[in-house]
Amino acid sequence: KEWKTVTITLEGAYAPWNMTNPDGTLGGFEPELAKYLCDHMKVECKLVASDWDSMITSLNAGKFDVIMDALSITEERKKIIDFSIPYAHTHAAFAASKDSSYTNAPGTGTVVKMEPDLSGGKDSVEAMRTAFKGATIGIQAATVYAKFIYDNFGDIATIREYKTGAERDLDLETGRIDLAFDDAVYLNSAFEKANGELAFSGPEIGGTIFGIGEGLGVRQSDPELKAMLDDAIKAALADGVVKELSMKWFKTDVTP
Amino acid sequence: MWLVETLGFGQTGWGGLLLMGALMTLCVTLAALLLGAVLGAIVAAAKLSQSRAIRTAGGVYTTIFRGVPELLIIYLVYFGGSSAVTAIGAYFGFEGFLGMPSFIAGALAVGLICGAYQAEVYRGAFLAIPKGELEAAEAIGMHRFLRFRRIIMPQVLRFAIPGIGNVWQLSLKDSALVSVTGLADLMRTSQVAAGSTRQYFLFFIAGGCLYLVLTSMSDRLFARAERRASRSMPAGIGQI
Amino acid sequence: MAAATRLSVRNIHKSFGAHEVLRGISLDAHDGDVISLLGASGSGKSTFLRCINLLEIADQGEIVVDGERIEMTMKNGHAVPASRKQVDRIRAELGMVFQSFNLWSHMTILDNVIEGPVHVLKRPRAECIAEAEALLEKVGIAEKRHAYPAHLSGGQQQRAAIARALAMKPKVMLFDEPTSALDPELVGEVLRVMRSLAEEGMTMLVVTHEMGFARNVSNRVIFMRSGEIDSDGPPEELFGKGGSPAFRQFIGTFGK
Amino acid sequence: MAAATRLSVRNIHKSFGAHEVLRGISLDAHDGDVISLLGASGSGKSTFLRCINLLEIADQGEIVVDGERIEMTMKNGHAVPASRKQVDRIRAELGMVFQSFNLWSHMTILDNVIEGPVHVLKRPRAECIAEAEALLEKVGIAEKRHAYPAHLSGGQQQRAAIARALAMKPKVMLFDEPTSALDPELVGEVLRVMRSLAEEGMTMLVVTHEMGFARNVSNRVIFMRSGEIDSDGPPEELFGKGGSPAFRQFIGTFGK
Amino acid sequence: MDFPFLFQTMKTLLAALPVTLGLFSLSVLFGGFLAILIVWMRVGGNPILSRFARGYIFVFRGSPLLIQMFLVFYGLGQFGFIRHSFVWPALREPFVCAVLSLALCTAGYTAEIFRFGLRAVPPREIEAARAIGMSGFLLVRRIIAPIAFRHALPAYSTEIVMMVKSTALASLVTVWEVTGVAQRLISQTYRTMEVFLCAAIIYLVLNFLILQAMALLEHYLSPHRRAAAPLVPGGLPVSR
Ligand SMILES: Nc1ncnc2c1ncn2[C@@H]1O[C@H](COP(=O)(O)OP(=O)(O)OP(=O)(O)O)[C@@H](O)[C@H]1O
Ligand SMILES: Nc1ncnc2c1ncn2[C@@H]1O[C@H](COP(=O)(O)OP(=O)(O)OP(=O)(O)O)[C@@H](O)[C@H]1O
Ligand SMILES: [Mg+2]
Ligand SMILES: [Mg+2]
Repeated sequence: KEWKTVTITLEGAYAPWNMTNPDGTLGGFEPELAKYLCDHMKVECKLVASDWDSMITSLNAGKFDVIMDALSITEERKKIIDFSIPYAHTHAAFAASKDSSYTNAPGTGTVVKMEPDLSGGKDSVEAMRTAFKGATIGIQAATVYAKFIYDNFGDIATIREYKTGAERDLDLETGRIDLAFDDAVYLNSAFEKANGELAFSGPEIGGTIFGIGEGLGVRQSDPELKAMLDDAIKAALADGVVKELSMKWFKTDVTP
Repeated sequence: MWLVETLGFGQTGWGGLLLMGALMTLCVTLAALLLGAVLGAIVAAAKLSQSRAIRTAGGVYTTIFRGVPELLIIYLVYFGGSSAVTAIGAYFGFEGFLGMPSFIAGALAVGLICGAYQAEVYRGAFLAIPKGELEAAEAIGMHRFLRFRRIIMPQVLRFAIPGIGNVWQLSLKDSALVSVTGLADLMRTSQVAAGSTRQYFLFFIAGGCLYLVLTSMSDRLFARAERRASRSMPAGIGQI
Repeated sequence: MAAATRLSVRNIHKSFGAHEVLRGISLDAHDGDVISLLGASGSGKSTFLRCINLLEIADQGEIVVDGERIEMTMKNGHAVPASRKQVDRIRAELGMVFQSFNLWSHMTILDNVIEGPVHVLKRPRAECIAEAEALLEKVGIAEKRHAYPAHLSGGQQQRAAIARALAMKPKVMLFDEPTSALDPELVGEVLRVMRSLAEEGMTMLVVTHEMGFARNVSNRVIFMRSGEIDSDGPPEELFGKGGSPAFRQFIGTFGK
Repeated sequence: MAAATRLSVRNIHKSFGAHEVLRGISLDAHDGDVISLLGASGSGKSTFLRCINLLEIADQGEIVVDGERIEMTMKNGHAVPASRKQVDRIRAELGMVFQSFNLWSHMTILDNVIEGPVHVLKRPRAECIAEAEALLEKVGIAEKRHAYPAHLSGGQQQRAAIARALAMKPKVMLFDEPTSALDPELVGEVLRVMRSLAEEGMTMLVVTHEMGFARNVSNRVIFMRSGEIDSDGPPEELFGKGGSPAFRQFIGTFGK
Repeated sequence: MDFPFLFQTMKTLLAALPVTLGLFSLSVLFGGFLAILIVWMRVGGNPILSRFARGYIFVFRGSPLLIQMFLVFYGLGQFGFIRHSFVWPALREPFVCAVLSLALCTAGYTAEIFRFGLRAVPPREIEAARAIGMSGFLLVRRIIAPIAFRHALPAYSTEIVMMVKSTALASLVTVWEVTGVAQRLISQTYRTMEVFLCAAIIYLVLNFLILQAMALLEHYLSPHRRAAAPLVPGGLPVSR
């Protein structure tokens, strides 16, 4: 199959990965990266915004061809869609309100790399368990982070699941919860909005424990498209475009 | 100043997008209400029918479309409808996916639900018509359709106006769920704006206010219709 | 008895639950007949009229209007009219004035009166309005023609109901206590109208408690008792010395 | 005129829109008075009764029940009763039988009758039931006590309405055409009941088209015309040779 | 069909049913009381209260529940004085907030429904009650409320069913009821249709039972509308 035009979807409401400008156009890290990828593949790209909840179902129903929405590559998702190679890889971390008793847990400001079996970070997890005993931790439901928190903190803390990170952040500010655990890049941008009320607590967690990063989602019946996208991403990584855009939008390097 | 800028119509203002969203919500709801009126009348007639089978069919319709969560119905119509269209397309030799336009899918789904509610409204209104007045119509030999047109319909409308007003409000808000079909309605636009700017309260309140503007306009319309329709009524319950 | 038989009712039975209200009523009415139907309250007079135009379905019996027998079939163990068309046609020839008036509350008095002629008989509207106004004039409520039923006095509503029935120019009229809410002057007026209709050949069945009417206007009196016809005959005879003891007791002081 | 004045009405005016229905009616009723209110249909008889117990608020005038003046105040340019309590208390002493019966459709006949005694007068239920059954017996519908109003004949509904009003044992009764739907035998029966009530000292105001009643039962006859009292006097006098020409025309044949 | 998966899904969803039922019953209960209060204010004759009630109904009927719930849960916490007041321990709890916003919302709708019921009470029957000296609460309790409630019942049962479905929004405030759990399952397994179908069956059964109960209540409350004898089996005694 010849690909002349490709329709790429994103939510358009997940700043700074992707967002909508007041004039209705899409902006952010991903739209700019998409432009580079499409130029490289020499295809015409159409960016459309769509609802997060129905995104994967819609992809398989043929409503569009590619999902580019900070979609983590996971085993479950691989069962029903294909992924390109990752174009970003972010760390995860705890955030706390600055005036709470859970701030500045040991390791704040450092990065710990862990494998899925925790190897490489068992000590930091232990340290955090001691520091966060009795806290209420807010997480976004059905994320890779949820499983990590349940497995390692379920017995010492109260866990509350939110449908979106934004709602959880609001509760973190009002003090309904003491800690939030999420993507560090995402949290960083939340801190900006919170006027310095929030800060990281404990180390940033990297490595492969939360997967290999964020990739583009495509239908399993479109292997040619996947190959084209893989090529383009490799080129973008090699050109340093990803790093450049990352520094622009995230103020940190998310290159995998 | 900052508020005016964020919600205004300038370069950095979200006013235009929000208004477009409100317009989309209005269009989906209007289309759904019209479709629902037709379905509702048919289903109400079925539920009032002499035949037990037809009555049961009407009952099944209203139970399902009132009883199943709206979101699922929208999913079913949108994705189920698309696969049906695709299958039909394949039969005629079209390759690949054929979509059901988002607007049609959304309006169809909300219309199906709205039809179930309207059916109940019409049924209730029919039962409120004084029995004697129907007998009087029969007694001068009005045939069924004529009786329906001249005696039942005007009175059903009279009794149903507040109920239709209620259904309108419900549908206005059910239409917030059509965003899963990719339509940029008012609710989704508010959420997109909130997510893009992280001004959650600002945009949720703005969206809520726009909904209130929509309902206040329709409220006024329904109130006028109600006043007109109840000219012939005695004073009502007056002072309690 | 040379006049044609307009209405013929054979052996009508009707029960409400266990209560048998009509136990075999038969009756023949000819052109120009004015038949008074007398009987104690609750003796089934209204029910009988309602059975004739099929507002109640008799459990048993036969109704023939103008030589045409109303066909019945059985459905789910109940007798129902076989043809709706036939019923509608016959009903248009049977006028009815209800005991409780049953005016259409959403229409003005004038609209109530022209409704049947315009929409059932499909006659020109202007013509019907002219006739309706004449009728309303005749019963003395012309100035109320644009009022709604809820704003009329009891007697005014009753006269509107009479005008509505007459506007259909039926061949047979069924009156259910048409003068109950009227003052003596109006009673005289309405009786005059009815007498002139009888002279024009209309057949009338009148349920009444007005002995003056039964005696002076009707040419036949039927006295119902416990769902059966107790006495039947010309008024001179019944009010003279004919009629059963029950009838004599019923008319009480009036008979003396 | 030694008997106490039970009801005194002064100069009542009432308009519906531009139509002035009552133009200054005054009336005094004493213990045991039975006053017949005659008048053409639409002359304002029902409206007058409804003004007395404040179902319509008169535009002008004064009402005194049992020596107690009903206080009015102005509110938004309309006269309204000053004290609800007073109105309720007075209404409980004023019985009313409506022209259109107005039975409560969601209650059986028995429940209709005991409703007032049990819930307004707060009398023991068992006692009220016994009395109600006696009353229903008296008006001849005891066997219908568990039926709903919609399942009764016109005359039965009217008798139920009479029983309901009597069950309150009011000092003054307002009857609006209480025998319009009754057969002559029952009319005689009801008149007998009313006569015995009068003998027990109840004051009654009776709108009627029954000249026999006006002449034989009442001790005073009032003839209303165009919203004013046209003739007023004892029946012997009016039905004799008193009364205005209009009254003579009104009673028509009956007067002869 | 993957029956083991469906079975497992059903089991997971049913575990959340008590939460749904709790949200539903508490909010219908409190919403009902609140609605009565609001109707009383609305028709009671006091212009200030009436205006307030109108405003209340307008706002809570006119804006999406999603926004209301968001503002109640996340919005109230933004105010320091609320966070430091005695209500905070209660408002801190997601379940309390969910019930609160559901009840506030349904009260607006229910108030309108009850008001339409009031309008259907025959003025003549109210007059008859006034004439024997009934007024105020007694009149309402004995005559107006029974008739009005009977009239409002079809619309009210619709509203109750709506409430069952509205509880689905509570997952927004971290109360994980059936729909929320279903959505979580979907984002873990991506088997949208199967999971939603299971959820739909739960709601359908629940709502079917509720509608059936309401129909029974309707039947029980309207002996005066039925024919004297059970001669017309289930048929409509209005016209033939
Ligand atoms: N729908 C009904 N259900 C049950 N019983 C009924 C119904 N309609 C009438 N009845 C009963 O049937 C009997 C006859 O009623 P009908 O109305 O025919 O009396 P009627 O002769 O017209 O009396 P009236 O002179 O008081 O109007 C009454 O006892 C009444 O209670
Ligand atoms: N609610 C109303 N609105 C407007 N006009 C009304 C209203 N009620 C009564 N009227 C008018 O007032 C006049 C008097 O009515 P009322 O019912 O008092 O007459 P009535 O003397 O009782 O007559 P009847 O003997 O026919 O019952 C009538 O002309 C009627 O049309
Ligand atoms: Mg009758
Ligand atoms: Mg009157």
